[in-house]
Amino acid sequence: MSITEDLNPEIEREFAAPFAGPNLPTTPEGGEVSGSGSAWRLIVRSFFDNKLGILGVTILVLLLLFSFAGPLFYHSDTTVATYNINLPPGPGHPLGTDPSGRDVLGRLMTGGQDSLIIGIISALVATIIGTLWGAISGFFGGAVDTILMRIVDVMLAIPTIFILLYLETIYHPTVLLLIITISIVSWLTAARLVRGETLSLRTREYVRAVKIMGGGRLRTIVRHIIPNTIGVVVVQATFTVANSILLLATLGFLGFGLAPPAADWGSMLSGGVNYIYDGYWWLIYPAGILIVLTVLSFNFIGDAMRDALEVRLQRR
Amino acid sequence: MVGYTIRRIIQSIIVLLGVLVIMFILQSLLPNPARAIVGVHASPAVVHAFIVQNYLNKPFYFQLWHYLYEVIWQHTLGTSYKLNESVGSILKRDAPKSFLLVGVALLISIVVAIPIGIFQAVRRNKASDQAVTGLSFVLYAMPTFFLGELLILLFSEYFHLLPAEAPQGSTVGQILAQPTGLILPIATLALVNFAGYSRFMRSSAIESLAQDFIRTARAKGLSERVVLFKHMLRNSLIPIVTLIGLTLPAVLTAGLITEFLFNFPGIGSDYITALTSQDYPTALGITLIVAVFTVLGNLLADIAYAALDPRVRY
Amino acid sequence: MPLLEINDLHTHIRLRKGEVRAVDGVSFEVNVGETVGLVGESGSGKTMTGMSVLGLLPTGGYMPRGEILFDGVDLTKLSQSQMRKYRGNDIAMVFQDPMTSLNPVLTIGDQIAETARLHLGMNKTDAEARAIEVLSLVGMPNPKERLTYFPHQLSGGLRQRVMIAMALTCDPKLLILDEPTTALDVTIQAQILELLEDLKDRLSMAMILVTHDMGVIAGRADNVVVMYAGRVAELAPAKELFQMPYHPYTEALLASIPPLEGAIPERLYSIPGLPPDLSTDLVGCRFAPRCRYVQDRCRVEEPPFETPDGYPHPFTCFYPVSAPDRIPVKIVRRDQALSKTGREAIIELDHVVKEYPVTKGALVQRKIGTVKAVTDVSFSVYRGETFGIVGESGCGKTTTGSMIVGLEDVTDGDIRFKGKSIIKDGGHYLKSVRRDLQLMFQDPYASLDPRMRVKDILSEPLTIHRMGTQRERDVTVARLLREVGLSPTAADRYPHEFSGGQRQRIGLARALALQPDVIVADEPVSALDVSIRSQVLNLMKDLQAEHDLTYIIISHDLSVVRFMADRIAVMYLGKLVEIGTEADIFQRAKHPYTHMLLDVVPEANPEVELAKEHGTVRGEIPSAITPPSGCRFRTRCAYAQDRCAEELPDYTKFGDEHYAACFFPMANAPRFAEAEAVS
Amino acid sequence: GSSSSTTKSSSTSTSTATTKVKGGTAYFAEGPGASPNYIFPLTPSTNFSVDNLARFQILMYRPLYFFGVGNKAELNTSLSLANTPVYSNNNKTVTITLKKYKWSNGESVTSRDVIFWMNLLKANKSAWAAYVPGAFPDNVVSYSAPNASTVVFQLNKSYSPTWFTYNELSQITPLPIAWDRTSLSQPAPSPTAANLPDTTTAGAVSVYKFLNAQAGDLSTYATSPIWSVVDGPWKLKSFTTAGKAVFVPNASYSGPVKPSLSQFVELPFTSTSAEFNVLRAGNNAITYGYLPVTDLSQKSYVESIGYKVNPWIDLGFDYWVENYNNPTYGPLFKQLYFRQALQHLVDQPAWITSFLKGYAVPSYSPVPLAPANPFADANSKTNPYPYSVTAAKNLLTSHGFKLVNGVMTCESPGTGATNCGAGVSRGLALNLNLQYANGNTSVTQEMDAYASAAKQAGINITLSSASFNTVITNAAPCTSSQASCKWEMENWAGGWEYSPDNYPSGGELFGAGSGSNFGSYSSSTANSLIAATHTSSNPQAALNAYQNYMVKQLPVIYQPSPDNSISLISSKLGGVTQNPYLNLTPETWYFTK
Ligand SMILES: Nc1ncnc2c1ncn2[C@@H]1O[C@H](COP(=O)(O)OP(=O)(O)OP(=O)(O)O)[C@@H](O)[C@H]1O
Ligand SMILES: Nc1ncnc2c1ncn2[C@@H]1O[C@H](COP(=O)(O)OP(=O)(O)OP(=O)(O)O)[C@@H](O)[C@H]1O
Ligand SMILES: [Mg+2]
Ligand SMILES: [Mg+2]
Repeated sequence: MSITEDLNPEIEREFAAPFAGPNLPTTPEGGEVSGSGSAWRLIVRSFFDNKLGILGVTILVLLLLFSFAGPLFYHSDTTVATYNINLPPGPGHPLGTDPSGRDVLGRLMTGGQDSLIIGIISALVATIIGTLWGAISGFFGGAVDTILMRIVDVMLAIPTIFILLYLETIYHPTVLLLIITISIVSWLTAARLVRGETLSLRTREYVRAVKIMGGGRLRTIVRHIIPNTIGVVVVQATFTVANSILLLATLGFLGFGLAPPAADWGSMLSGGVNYIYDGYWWLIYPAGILIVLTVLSFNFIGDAMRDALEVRLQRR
Repeated sequence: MVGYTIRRIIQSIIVLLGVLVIMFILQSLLPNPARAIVGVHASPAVVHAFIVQNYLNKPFYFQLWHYLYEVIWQHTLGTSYKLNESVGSILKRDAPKSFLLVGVALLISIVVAIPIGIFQAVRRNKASDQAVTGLSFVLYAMPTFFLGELLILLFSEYFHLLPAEAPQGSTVGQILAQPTGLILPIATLALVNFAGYSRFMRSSAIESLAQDFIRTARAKGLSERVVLFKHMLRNSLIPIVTLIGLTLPAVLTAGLITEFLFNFPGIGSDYITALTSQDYPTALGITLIVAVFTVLGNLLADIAYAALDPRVRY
Repeated sequence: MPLLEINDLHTHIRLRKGEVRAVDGVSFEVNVGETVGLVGESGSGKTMTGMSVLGLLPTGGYMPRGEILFDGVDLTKLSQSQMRKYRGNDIAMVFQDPMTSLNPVLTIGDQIAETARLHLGMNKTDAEARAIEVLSLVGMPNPKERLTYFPHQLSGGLRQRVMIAMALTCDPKLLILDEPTTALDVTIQAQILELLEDLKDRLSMAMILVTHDMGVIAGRADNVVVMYAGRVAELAPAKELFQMPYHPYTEALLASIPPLEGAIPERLYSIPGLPPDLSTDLVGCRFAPRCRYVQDRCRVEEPPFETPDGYPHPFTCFYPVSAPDRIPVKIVRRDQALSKTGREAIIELDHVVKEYPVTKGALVQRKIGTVKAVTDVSFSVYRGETFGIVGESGCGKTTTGSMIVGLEDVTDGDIRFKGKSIIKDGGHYLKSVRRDLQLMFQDPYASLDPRMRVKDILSEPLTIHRMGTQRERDVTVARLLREVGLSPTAADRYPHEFSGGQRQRIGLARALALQPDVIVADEPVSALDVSIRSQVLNLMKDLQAEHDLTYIIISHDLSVVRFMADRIAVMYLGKLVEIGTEADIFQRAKHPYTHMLLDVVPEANPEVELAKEHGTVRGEIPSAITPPSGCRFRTRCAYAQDRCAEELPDYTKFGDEHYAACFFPMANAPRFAEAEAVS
Repeated sequence: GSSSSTTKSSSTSTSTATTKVKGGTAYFAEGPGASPNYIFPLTPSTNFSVDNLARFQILMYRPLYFFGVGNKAELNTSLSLANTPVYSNNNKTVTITLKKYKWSNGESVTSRDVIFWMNLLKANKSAWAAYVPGAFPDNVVSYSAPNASTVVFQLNKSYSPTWFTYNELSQITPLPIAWDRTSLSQPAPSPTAANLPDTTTAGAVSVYKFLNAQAGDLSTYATSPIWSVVDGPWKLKSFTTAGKAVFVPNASYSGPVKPSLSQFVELPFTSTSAEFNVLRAGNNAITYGYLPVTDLSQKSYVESIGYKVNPWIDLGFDYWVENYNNPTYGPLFKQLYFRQALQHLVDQPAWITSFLKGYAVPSYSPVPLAPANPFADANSKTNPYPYSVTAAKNLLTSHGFKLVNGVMTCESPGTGATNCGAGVSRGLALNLNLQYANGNTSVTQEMDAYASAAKQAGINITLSSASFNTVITNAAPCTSSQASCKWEMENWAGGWEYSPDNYPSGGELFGAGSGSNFGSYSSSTANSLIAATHTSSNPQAALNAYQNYMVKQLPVIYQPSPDNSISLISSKLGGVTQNPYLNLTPETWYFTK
């Protein structure tokens, strides 16, 4: 889990100048309104004020290009094993070959596809489950809340890796399975977070206003509660991607990653770590650095996004 | 307070029961461990005997019930399939060592993260803050095992300064007798945790610094030091305490990896061994004790929270 | 030599983008024993001026120009460590919100003693003794015991006393008070202001009183500094200023306050537009875009801050207001025909009770008591009238309003709308009349979904009630916006793109969308600046006339209620203590509580304020969980007798529509009756 | 591979003659997660492991017959407690004469001690790991001790003497009469006392219960009055439950080779890399460790810090299993041509050189080539199905398969010589799953290489990895209707080790319905050949017939058998032999100057 997202989000108290508009006598009585765009546009704008955020997006784009567009330009057969094992970087193999004689660079690309797909999709799934769970729990309260949150407590009391290892022992790790298992353990934080948000949103005047207008619960949840948790949720989702990729790496280390010829960076790294004394650096550092970069970029993005959201909150 | 504690304990017991239910459901999905336990050479009769003896042919709720019976009436946690020991005695032997490792690392990371976080908050967006931020981001982005391997490579392999292996021994005393061996595992774990805590401490301190009462304190003419350490510190510690409670599972997970990596004779290594050898009672016992400690940790965090924050009274 | 002399002070704050000129050439002086009031709209630089004196600027803040001479020493030249010797010692400050301004995790004893130890070099015991001393000075009951209390264990009023005690610890020569009573109830406000007055005299201090409340200034300040957009607009002795303001801004501010006595104007003056953004370059007079008297010169040339010949005090204006020009008060007495005869009671409350359970525990919730939020309240509201509910914080105003619109269930009793119970039939009737009962929320920030465009916000009630087609809804939205005085372009904007007043207009438009019969407005303007407040109040009045609305206005601000309401209910601790027409309440109030409220509201008239008898407020509001027996007000009532504790007073009729629940009704009229009504 | 490794290992015992010093402590690294935890020689299946038996119990409690001479897989007559058994009565009577050994409590090792073992075993056979119904001790009709040094077994039928000695008598460990009791508070009984509890079945059950319970209390191993009675060269000095065992010489050891070391220590490790980290760090924390296969390139480094690199080869062979009862592919696996095709894709020499750096023995047969043993015949020494993608392809195409979208697909079903074979339906494409045990890079490499080769032959193999235990659990014998019968190929990468069934006859491996026949291989020829190895009075002839058949028939897919471990032995340590049954004999070790 990301440590920072759970409690009070960091508040970078940037001063937000009070809203101002031109004050011409000819304006309507209530004054003129100047547009600064939707909340989202504002967020995007303040997001790009953040240097680390830009760096994060840049890294991520590069990683995506590397993994998904890379194979279009760099052709290598990463499915067939050869006996040219553990070759150091050289002609034909810019990053050498792995213990099964496959090209490391090519494998890093395909491994990147799997790692990113697993990381991103499982974070998405986890976030969706967590959001619904948290919103329902928080909105209905009472017994529903108690039961749903106890389940979360129970799951939280078991360290993630414990549940993961159990699940992985049952099935052969495939991309789908890894997505499912990582999702299963990753939705908890989102659920807690969204519940907290919902509890406070529930008492907001604009939510009460729906009742005054005669709107029902469904409308309240769908039109008002969930859209207003989106910001928090998106930030959380970003951190979840980072954590999923770390989890995936750890799983790989413990031998529960994707089986060859499929690859994920975590398994590649942990496979390479076996050769730590042999000076086969090309088996270790490229994968390691890619993992660190990916996690880093998502953390940067998440952090910048949270700050951007805070700015918006301040302006409200 | 007493009433609150009692209620929290009841709640914790319910959570632990939930943990057991989940674990037993998961276990019932796992392949029958009998063949793996008795080995390639064993005859089907032996396999069958093992199954019957360990109720592996019974539904999970029966097994759960039996386990509760063992826990409550027999005060054991079952017997390891592989280790010829009761799970209780494995835990009694190895859990203290693990909690030593995790505890010391946690303590160090907190003790270091708090002043650094405050320092960063005070020097916000200055070069020094950004340097520490960068460092903690990178540490945070590193898989634990990778960090550990790099430390081994650097300190044992390259400089020959520190042993690559944790101390061996069955008691905490024996572990403590070889302090150099503890440095790398503790450092690995502490660095991983430090990253998260310092980040959070920084935000928490920034938030506290923006509070009105800090302005009041300054308006009294107090020096910055007093403002920071008397007025701000306790307020920014409050969220950290809860955070520590919440991150316990993550810390324990990192502990598991660290133990495995450094051959530390604790429950983390036991857990991985147990799981790969399908020694379910041991794995379950360890999960349970970890859950107990997580729940307990959260309880303590809540109590510490109340101690730090006079507004909270249960 | 004045104690404090500020000359051409500039305080700027560097931001990531640009710079805010928060204080832009401010000069005034403060003498020993004198109170200088600093008034102005939000953002005019009042706080920043005060903080500049203490040298406590926000990150990025600096003072590029000007001097602050304190006892002859220029504070702007001092280093932070030299400044620290003054802070809390010679110059002390009291901040607005005592809850957030006190450290929640330290005892108040500790927080007070800290200053004594630091500046007076006292040891622990002496410092504690000093803390007890200053706490008794500010009238803290049982000061010794309270030393170990934490801020949250004290009520708001007591907390503010702690803040003041803390400021007084080192016998400061200058006390800066930044909105010291804004967060408090009028009754508590009166107590605190009296205390300050008293202390100032006793300790011969000088005070700077920062506030946006003209009433507070009127009674407490010797000199008043009116600030606008970082500059001083006008500086004058209080009496002079209120009698004859020269700066159009001062005039406008005064004119936009609803009067507490005399004739009730049909409309209030309101200043159009908003204050300028201080981070932009400002040319000419800063008030020019909003000024009634603006000339071309004002737009290009900045008027100096000086006392022109023939004028008694300085101001910053080329074209000062002259007596004949003054904003006319449109005195249209309210239609006297608005009596209940021939009018239908649209809302009727019948012995309504609301109790909230107080629970404890996370897993198993245990009830440990009930909050008696509303107890046995009955009244009727007639079609087309404006009904006001006033009372101190926590007296049950909001709860009553929420029950009327069906947002809260009643615990007991009945509420009828157009003669039919909205409670009894399981909500069926309520559902069908839902759209006729609308609520206008207090907080314009919180009541609009930040993720929706205004057009969606306004058409949402229509969508829910399946009213009209998409096109028709769009038309309705445009009409609503026009009605509340917003341009049609507003429809495509998000709430965060509006100012507070504009948002409140949107809130009002939403309440109107369903063409309701009744609108309950809970503190509709308490979050707004005076200038904006009058805009919204005027608008509400206009709309009422146009749509034949019935308003129920909830406010703790008596002047607002007086301006708006035909009839007024006074609540105290969940009970309705007095009800009557505006005149009944303001001129013929019978209940001691009503008297107390009326006595303490500050009025923007120094003469009235200075003539006021002090010390009418006693004690604090008791807990709503264990309210006093008999008459709930008896614990604070000067006339209470044994009977009040034993029996519950019934309502006594004093006029056509005038009732009060008191055994010993007041024979004299409240103070306001004395001033002759101009009609 | 094979020849080089044999020579390598033989060089060990004849290490350079240097000055022998008495005393010193040797540290032996236990395998990852494999530390001793059961001391009682009558070991239940959960604890029946090399770590408990060959590397722990045997140091203290000597078996009746000791196996392995140096690095040769043979009966070791000199280290055995008894002389070579004498078979008579048409191989139905076995007479055993004991040598003169002494227990550490001063009592002699007598025929009564063997009877004690037999009594316990008979009464508690189901608790014993090696028990197979019908086999030992069921096949012993009666046993008796005519005198203190003689034991006589009457068997229920004629058995091959070699088989019986290697597989059945090999399981016997004489137990001291001091153990013949049911509580710790009882005094140790006298060996001559009558009516000792083990003489009745009920008594034997309670003695077993008691001893098993004692064995469950790991913390008392070093201090128990029970376990301290030993007849082996070593005595336990201390034992931690984590698996660190410290041995000191048994002063009253009466056998031929007496320890020279003053202490022998076994150290536990969580992983091979943990072990290697420690070893590399130097400071002689490990005298006798091992080199993880992934770190083979570190050979010269470890040599530079004072270790000799010596492979330790055990008697066994390596393979993976196909599921003959798989509902889809089972019928195909039953076709010899298909098995041949699969076997042709295993490039044993290349795998051994590339992935195992030579530290492996090719497997062509259930009777291994190395270590040196008297069992393998010429037929087991050459691979009849060498690596050849074309051969594999040809086998498929000549049996009705055709490439469809790059995958071989059955086009001509039927039972004729050029058809796919019985039960193989048209359109069956060769998309197979192969699961292998993870944690071992060389296995991963091999499987990768295999899948690549198979792909070239038009066989699409989907690899997956799982823990050893998962693989072995998945590879359970099943019938085709069972849901658990979906598995196709499972490779637990451990093959089969001939220990404690020291005779490579594969009785439990390939017999129809036998316990370890995971793939449910079934052939009546094989059954009768196996039976012959158990009963024939001409053991070697029967064994030859059996291995010739198994080499050709491919009941499993053979793969290179990696050396049990690549030992790293401190160059200061002499006298080391690496027993093919993995028995540890530190009594022969000594330090040199
Ligand atoms: N920390 C800050 N950073 C940047 N600008 C600030 C900061 N604090 C105040 N300002 C700006 O300085 C100007 C003066 O603010 P100040 O707080 O003195 O106003 P005020 O008169 O006290 O208003 P209020 O009645 O709302 O308290 C405003 O334009 C405000 O936006
Ligand atoms: N949801 C609730 N649960 C428990 N108590 C409540 C709840 N809402 C209000 N109360 C209590 O009921 C009493 C009346 O509250 P209410 O909000 O009606 O007062 P108010 O007159 O509107 O005060 P204010 O001027 O502060 O808004 C208070 O003591 C309050 O604490
Ligand atoms: Mg202010
Ligand atoms: Mg209210």
